[in-house]
Amino acid sequence: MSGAHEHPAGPTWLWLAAIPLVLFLLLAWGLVRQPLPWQFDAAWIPSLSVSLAFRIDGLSALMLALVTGIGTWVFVYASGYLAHEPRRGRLFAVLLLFMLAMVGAVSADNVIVLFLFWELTSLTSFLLVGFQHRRSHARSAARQALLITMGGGLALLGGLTLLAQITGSWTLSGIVAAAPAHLADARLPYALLLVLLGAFTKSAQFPFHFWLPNAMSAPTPVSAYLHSATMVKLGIYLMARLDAAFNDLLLWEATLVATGTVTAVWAGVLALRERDLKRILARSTVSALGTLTLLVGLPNPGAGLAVVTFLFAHALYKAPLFMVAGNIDHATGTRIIDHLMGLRRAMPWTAAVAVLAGLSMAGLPLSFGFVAKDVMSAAKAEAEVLALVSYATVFVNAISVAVAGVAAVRVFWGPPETARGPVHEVSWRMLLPPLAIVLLGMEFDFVPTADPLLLAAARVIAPGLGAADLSASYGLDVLLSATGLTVLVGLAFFLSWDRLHQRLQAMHWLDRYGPAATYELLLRGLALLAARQTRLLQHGRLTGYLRLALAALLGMGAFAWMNSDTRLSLSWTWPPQAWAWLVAGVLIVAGAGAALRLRDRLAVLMASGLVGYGSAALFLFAGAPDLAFTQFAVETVLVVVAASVLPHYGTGQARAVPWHAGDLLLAAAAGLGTFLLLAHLDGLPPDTRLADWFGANSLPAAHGRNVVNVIIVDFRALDTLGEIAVVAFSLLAALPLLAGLKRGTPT
Amino acid sequence: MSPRSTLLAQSARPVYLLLLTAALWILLRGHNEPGGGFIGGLVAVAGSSLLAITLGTHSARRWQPLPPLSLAMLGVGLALASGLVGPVTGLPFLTHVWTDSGLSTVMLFDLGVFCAVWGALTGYVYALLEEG
Amino acid sequence: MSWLTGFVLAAGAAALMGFYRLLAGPTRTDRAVGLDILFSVAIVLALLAAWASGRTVYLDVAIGLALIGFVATLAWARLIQGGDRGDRP
Amino acid sequence: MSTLLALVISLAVAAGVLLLLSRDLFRLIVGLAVLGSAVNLIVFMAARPGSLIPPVIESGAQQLAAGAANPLPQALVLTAIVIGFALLCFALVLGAWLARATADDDPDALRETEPVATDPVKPPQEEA
Amino acid sequence: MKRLLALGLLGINFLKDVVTSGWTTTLIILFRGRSLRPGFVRLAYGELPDTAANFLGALVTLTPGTTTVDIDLERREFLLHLLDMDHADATLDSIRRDFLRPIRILSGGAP
Amino acid sequence: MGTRPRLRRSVSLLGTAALVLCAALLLHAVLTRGTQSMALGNWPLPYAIQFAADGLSAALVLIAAGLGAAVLLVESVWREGGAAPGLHPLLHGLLAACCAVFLAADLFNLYVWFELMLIATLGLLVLGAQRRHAEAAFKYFALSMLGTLLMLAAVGLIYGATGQLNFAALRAVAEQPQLAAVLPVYVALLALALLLKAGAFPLFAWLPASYHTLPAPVLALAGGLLTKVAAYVLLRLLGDVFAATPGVLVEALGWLAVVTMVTGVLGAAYHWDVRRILAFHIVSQIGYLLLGIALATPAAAAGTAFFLFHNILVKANLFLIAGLMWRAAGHYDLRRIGGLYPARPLLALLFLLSAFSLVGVPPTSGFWGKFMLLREAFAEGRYVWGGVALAVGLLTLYSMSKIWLEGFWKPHPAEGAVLAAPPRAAYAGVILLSLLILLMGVFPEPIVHGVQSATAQFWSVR
Amino acid sequence: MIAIGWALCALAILLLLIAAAGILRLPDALARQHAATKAATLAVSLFALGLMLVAWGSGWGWAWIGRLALLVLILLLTLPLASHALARAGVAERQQGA
Ligand code: NA
Ligand code: NA
Repeated sequence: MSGAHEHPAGPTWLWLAAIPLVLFLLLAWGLVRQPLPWQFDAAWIPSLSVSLAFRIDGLSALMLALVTGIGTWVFVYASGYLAHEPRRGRLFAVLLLFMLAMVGAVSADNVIVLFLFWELTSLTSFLLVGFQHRRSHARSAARQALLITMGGGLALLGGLTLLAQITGSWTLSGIVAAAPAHLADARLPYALLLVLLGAFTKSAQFPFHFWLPNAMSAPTPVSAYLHSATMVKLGIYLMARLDAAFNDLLLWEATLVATGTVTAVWAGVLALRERDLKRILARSTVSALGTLTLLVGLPNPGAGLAVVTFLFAHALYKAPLFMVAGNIDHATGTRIIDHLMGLRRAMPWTAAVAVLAGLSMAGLPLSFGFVAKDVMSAAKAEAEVLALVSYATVFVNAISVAVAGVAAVRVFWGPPETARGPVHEVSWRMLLPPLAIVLLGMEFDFVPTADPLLLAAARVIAPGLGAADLSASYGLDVLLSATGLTVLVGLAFFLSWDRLHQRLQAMHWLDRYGPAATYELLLRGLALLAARQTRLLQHGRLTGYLRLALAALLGMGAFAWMNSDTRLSLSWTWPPQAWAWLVAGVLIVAGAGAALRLRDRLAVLMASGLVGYGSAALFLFAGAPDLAFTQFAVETVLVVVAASVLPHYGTGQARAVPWHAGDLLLAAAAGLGTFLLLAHLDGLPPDTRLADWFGANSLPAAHGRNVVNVIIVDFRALDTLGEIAVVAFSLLAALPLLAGLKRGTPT
Repeated sequence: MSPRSTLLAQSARPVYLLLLTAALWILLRGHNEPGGGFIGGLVAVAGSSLLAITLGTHSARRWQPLPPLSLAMLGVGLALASGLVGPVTGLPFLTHVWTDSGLSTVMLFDLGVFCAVWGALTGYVYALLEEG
Repeated sequence: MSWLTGFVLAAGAAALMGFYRLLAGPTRTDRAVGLDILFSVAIVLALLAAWASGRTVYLDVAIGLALIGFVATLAWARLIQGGDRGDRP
Repeated sequence: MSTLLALVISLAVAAGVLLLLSRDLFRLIVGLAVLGSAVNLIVFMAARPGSLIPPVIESGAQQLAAGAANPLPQALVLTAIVIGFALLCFALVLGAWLARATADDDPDALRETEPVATDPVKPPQEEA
Repeated sequence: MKRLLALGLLGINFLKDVVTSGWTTTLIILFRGRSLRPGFVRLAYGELPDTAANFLGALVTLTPGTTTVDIDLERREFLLHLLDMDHADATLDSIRRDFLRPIRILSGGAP
Repeated sequence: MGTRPRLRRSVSLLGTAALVLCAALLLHAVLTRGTQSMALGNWPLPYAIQFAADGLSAALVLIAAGLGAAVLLVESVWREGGAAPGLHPLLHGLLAACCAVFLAADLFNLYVWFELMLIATLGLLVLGAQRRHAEAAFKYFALSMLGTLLMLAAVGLIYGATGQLNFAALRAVAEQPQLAAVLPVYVALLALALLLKAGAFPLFAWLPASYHTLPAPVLALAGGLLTKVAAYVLLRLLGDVFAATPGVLVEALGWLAVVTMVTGVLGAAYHWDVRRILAFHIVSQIGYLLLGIALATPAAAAGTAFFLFHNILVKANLFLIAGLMWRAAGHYDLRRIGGLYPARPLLALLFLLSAFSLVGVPPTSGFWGKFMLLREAFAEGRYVWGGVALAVGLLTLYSMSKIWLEGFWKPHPAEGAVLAAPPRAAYAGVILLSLLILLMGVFPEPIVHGVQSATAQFWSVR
Repeated sequence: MIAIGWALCALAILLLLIAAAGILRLPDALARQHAATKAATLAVSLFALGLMLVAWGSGWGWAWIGRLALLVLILLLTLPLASHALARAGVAERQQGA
């Protein structure tokens, strides 16, 4: 990636940035011209109540602004970053597809349409993470991201479907509107847990957080765009959107607050274990996502504002920081912070961006201060829990100060690394985007251009939010007091980074027992389970297959028998022809039994032929001369065929029947089952309407006296047509085998 | 003992002709008495097998109108064709038609059955008997 | 039990004896011989069915049996004469 | 009456099952043939056999005599017999081919398409 | 005319032999069983067209107690299997007398 | 026969084209004029054998015909394992039998067509005339025969109990109270036979033992159609003809479906041969179909039908794609191939589409089928069934990603391996099917509406 | 006439039983072959003759008599072939065994 091999230039694809730019401008123009929300609805699959329903309110607009705004700069950055990448065309195509998917996901109102775009972002993310697919690490990271986010996506589908069925609406707005009336529905907790599973996986919440750092094997523009600024926020977005409906639900609040807190803290700790700059940033992103989840979970309206503000701010500083990491990687060929020192002279512009973004990151607590105050005042009874949460936020915040220090200070200051060759600043296309984004972020801090949008977004989450709350949140005193504490702790973390790192790195049990290890364990377990099942069910032994199939058929047949109203009826009348049946029956049974006892194959064949001869004899005394004749003739021709095929079966002796007890049991069960079925049939009165009609119409209408034959060639001639097709095809099918036998040595 | 029996060799052809005659007879009267295409076909197979066993498959093939597979396919084709008379006249598939002289597509159909059985099964018999 | 029934049972007894030969061998020719008598029994049974039902259709079955039954015996004889390949490929 | 036939058919089915599981290629096919015959008899039982009068309209009569056997199951069984026979012929040839190619008559030795698993995660490679 | 007579004679002889040797065979089965001594004999048939030889072989086979195993057209002899070797000569005599002679006449040869 | 392969291929292709045309006309007739029925031989019903085409069966005939056309198109350039004269007749026989099953409204006639399917498949299996082909055919035969015999016995018993074979007549008779109590055992036997033919747990051993030995185009047709035909018949019989089957049996079917789904994907997870992986996924997908049947509502029947359409096309397409992978990379074993993504991007794209359709990612055809089933499972309170269906989707994703990672992304294990170019016409067949899949995914409304109205009367007795 | 027919039939059945006993009692395959093919087939023919008489006496007509005569003819025509083939098989098998 560091440009060791120069590739022919080709198109830079810089112009692609115009697409998000145009979309961004359209959005801005729209926001000025047209009050929110904007709605669009077109029929798609009315039979499934799936319509192309889109609804853009404040929250959607905020997300759209991020997606298209940051998207514009990411495309510019990528055109520089990938200038030497020969297959960048594909990457740009997927990136563009991703952007469109994001646009769709955050504007969709119909839950199925939302799900569609949601999955599309997972898919494109998969392709982008695996861009360096020649490396096995990239492949497995891509697969991990795919399995976790799409797995969560499936849960989301289940959850959304349930939600829709509970509320009777297939649109998000409809669900949010109708939900309060259905809070007592017993299905609701499951629906919400499923939805949250989807959101948590997408937004890398504990215990699904580990895919995000691994996804850093994607090229940096992708990391900056998908895995920090936009896609990972999709889960937050969905939770925030549903929060208006489920805010008062304890389950909702508890799950979100707990998960968010654990994620934020844990990711902060893990950030300290990393040496790779991008992975450090990724951990801190997870931490920020945890904070966002926690904020969504908090019940008071102010938290809603905090969510949107933090979400917005995070995107504006984290994307530039990723680009900084990318620039360093690009220039030096490494991202390991131990090898990165004093780069500020070689890369002054990058250093400047890093400092500005780091400041923003460290100076963020405006939202936290706000939250802390609001939380303390709003909730009184649950003081201890919430106190814990607020301690956690201080810790998390301090970590982000430390991370900002690492990214913005540590790598640029200090003595330059001498072991490496000369390092040059990167091209303008890789400098301008982070600089622009970070400056934009500062502009929003000082000039509240974005305030209306943020407020509109916050009101989607917390409809009760008043205009006053916004200004209150910017109270300088709170800001300062909170900042003071966190900066102090953060500074301590920053200074003791290496010592903390070594201490944490030594805790190998974290690698062994963490969720990431669990994921690997599950994958291995799946393979082992599959192997075990294969040995059990696909062992390759035909007799075993037959045994299992017979046992299953018998068992399931018995189940059906038990569960239906069956009665047995055995009649023991003994008409004269029954003596003939007895003779035939003895032949049948004796033949079948002898086939078991005999060893000479020829004799086995003869004995089994008796079953046919016996049947024919039976037919003779049951008014079926045609059948008897056919059966006799078939047995005769069978003898001819079998006698000519028998020599191919090797020695004349067949294997002795092993007489396994289990097989005997199966056979006995099969026999008993047959007997019961026939006895059952005997109890039913025969319905001869078809036979009567055939008998009455055979001669007058079909000109034949032999009713069986008339049925065969006329009344049910189609059966016969199929049957002779089977006969003819049986020869056709056997031709290759016959040819092989004729050659003498089949291969 | 001579390797081949002259008694069997000499009686095979007349008996074959007898069997074939019987087969055709069974085929033709099957509509009114026991018999029909299947049984007729099976009897013909027995006849051809007799020839193949006693005189070899070469003469058995010579005494059959078509090679086995072709005969079998012709049989299926005949049966299909007899069924197509209906659709041509706007009636459902397999609607049989009778002429005043007693001829009918039923006979064609049954002949198809006969040929299919005769062809397919003799195909097996010949191929198996003439190995190596 | 009528006379016809007696005939049927007697034919059945003959069939069983043939079946015993089939089972006991010891040579393959013995088995074929055992099977051959079953043809005769079958024809007798067809005749008995005709007699019992008063229908000639069963006579046709008997004729058909007589026509093709011996072909099976010829096939067995050929197999026995040809013998087993014995050797495995 | 039908108890007798039911008993006969059941015994044939039991024997067929044992043949099927007897671990001999040829006996397995024979077992299927026996089962096939038994099933044909089951279908035939649908007619509640009992009449000796064949379903053939006597000369002079215009329709089938009352009390004649039910012709429909007979037609069905006839079709089934011929189909089963065609399949049996194919099976006998297939079995012979396999017996010669594998020089074995154990159906459980047919392992070329499903080789024995050795490695629990990555099964053995095979030629294709 | 002579041939017609021969044919009639042959038919009568055949029926007679079927009945008598049928009876002998029945007795053999019923009373001699295991102590029986079956065996092979050769019977030269002399001047006779091939078809007639085959016909004779078939007739011999039809008669209980004797079966034609082989007809050697080169050496003009039958290989017969006899159920009862103890009366082999009588059996061969009756074959020559009852069957061979009329068939010679039938096929146009000297008796 | 056998001497002029080009003529044979042309005739064969023309025949399929004619079949497609007829099927399209039939579907058109059904859509404009309602259910089409033909009493064969012009005898009155229920005495004659009936062919009946409602929206469901007509659509299936069209899909089968289209699949046949695509497969024959691919076959025309394939030449795997030499030119076998029996191939085209057998393929046509198989296709004809499948179409006949879709149309037949007569129990015994159904059995006959299943037999034709069986023998045609056996013929196709042994065409290669190698040992593995014969082994596959033998296992297929031995196990399938159990199903065939059971089916015949059940048909006989049902006739014996009801005196009827025609579907409409059976439907009328089965509702009679004295039969409603005793018929279910026989119907259950018939269902068991069909479950074996469909490859349900634990009756599927024949499938992974045999399918992978077929040449790719044949495999596409067999893998696409065979088990699905049985599933269709099961839907038709349980949902339409014998809708009064007791709930406990139908519920048992649902649990069987669940186990089938799981064992299918687990079986696939073990394997590294693309065809084997896909073969086991057939089993898993059959589980979905059985689930849809077991839900026993018209909406679930509609979902089952949609899933059926989708699955036939996607499965066949994936097998064709596997064939193309083999042509390009030289092997079916994922451990021996690689590098297809950079070398054959079009193939990669086509695979992704079908793979994600199999997983059920929107907006592919597979999603709508799964969604319809999931929705109905939840609506019926079958949360475990629906949940397992979702989880199995994840495991399907696992297998598909394995193929993608190993076959497409991973570099080819042989240093400097040059990938071959599969024939263009083969691509044409795959693209044709892919377009259908895409179309079904993006514009599903007509099909959804169609299956909903075709199955509106299903399970009406319950 | 009917009575004679009956008697012939009874005799034929007896002969059939004796033939069957023959294949149990006679010493080797070739000897048993005599009983199975000839004795049994002749017994069948005799039965057919008996039935012919019964049919004649009962006035069942030529449909019966003609068919039965045809049966006897066919039996006499095919019997030597089966018997001859079996004998050859027996001899061949004996030679193989030696
Ligand atoms: Na909240
Ligand atoms: Na809130």
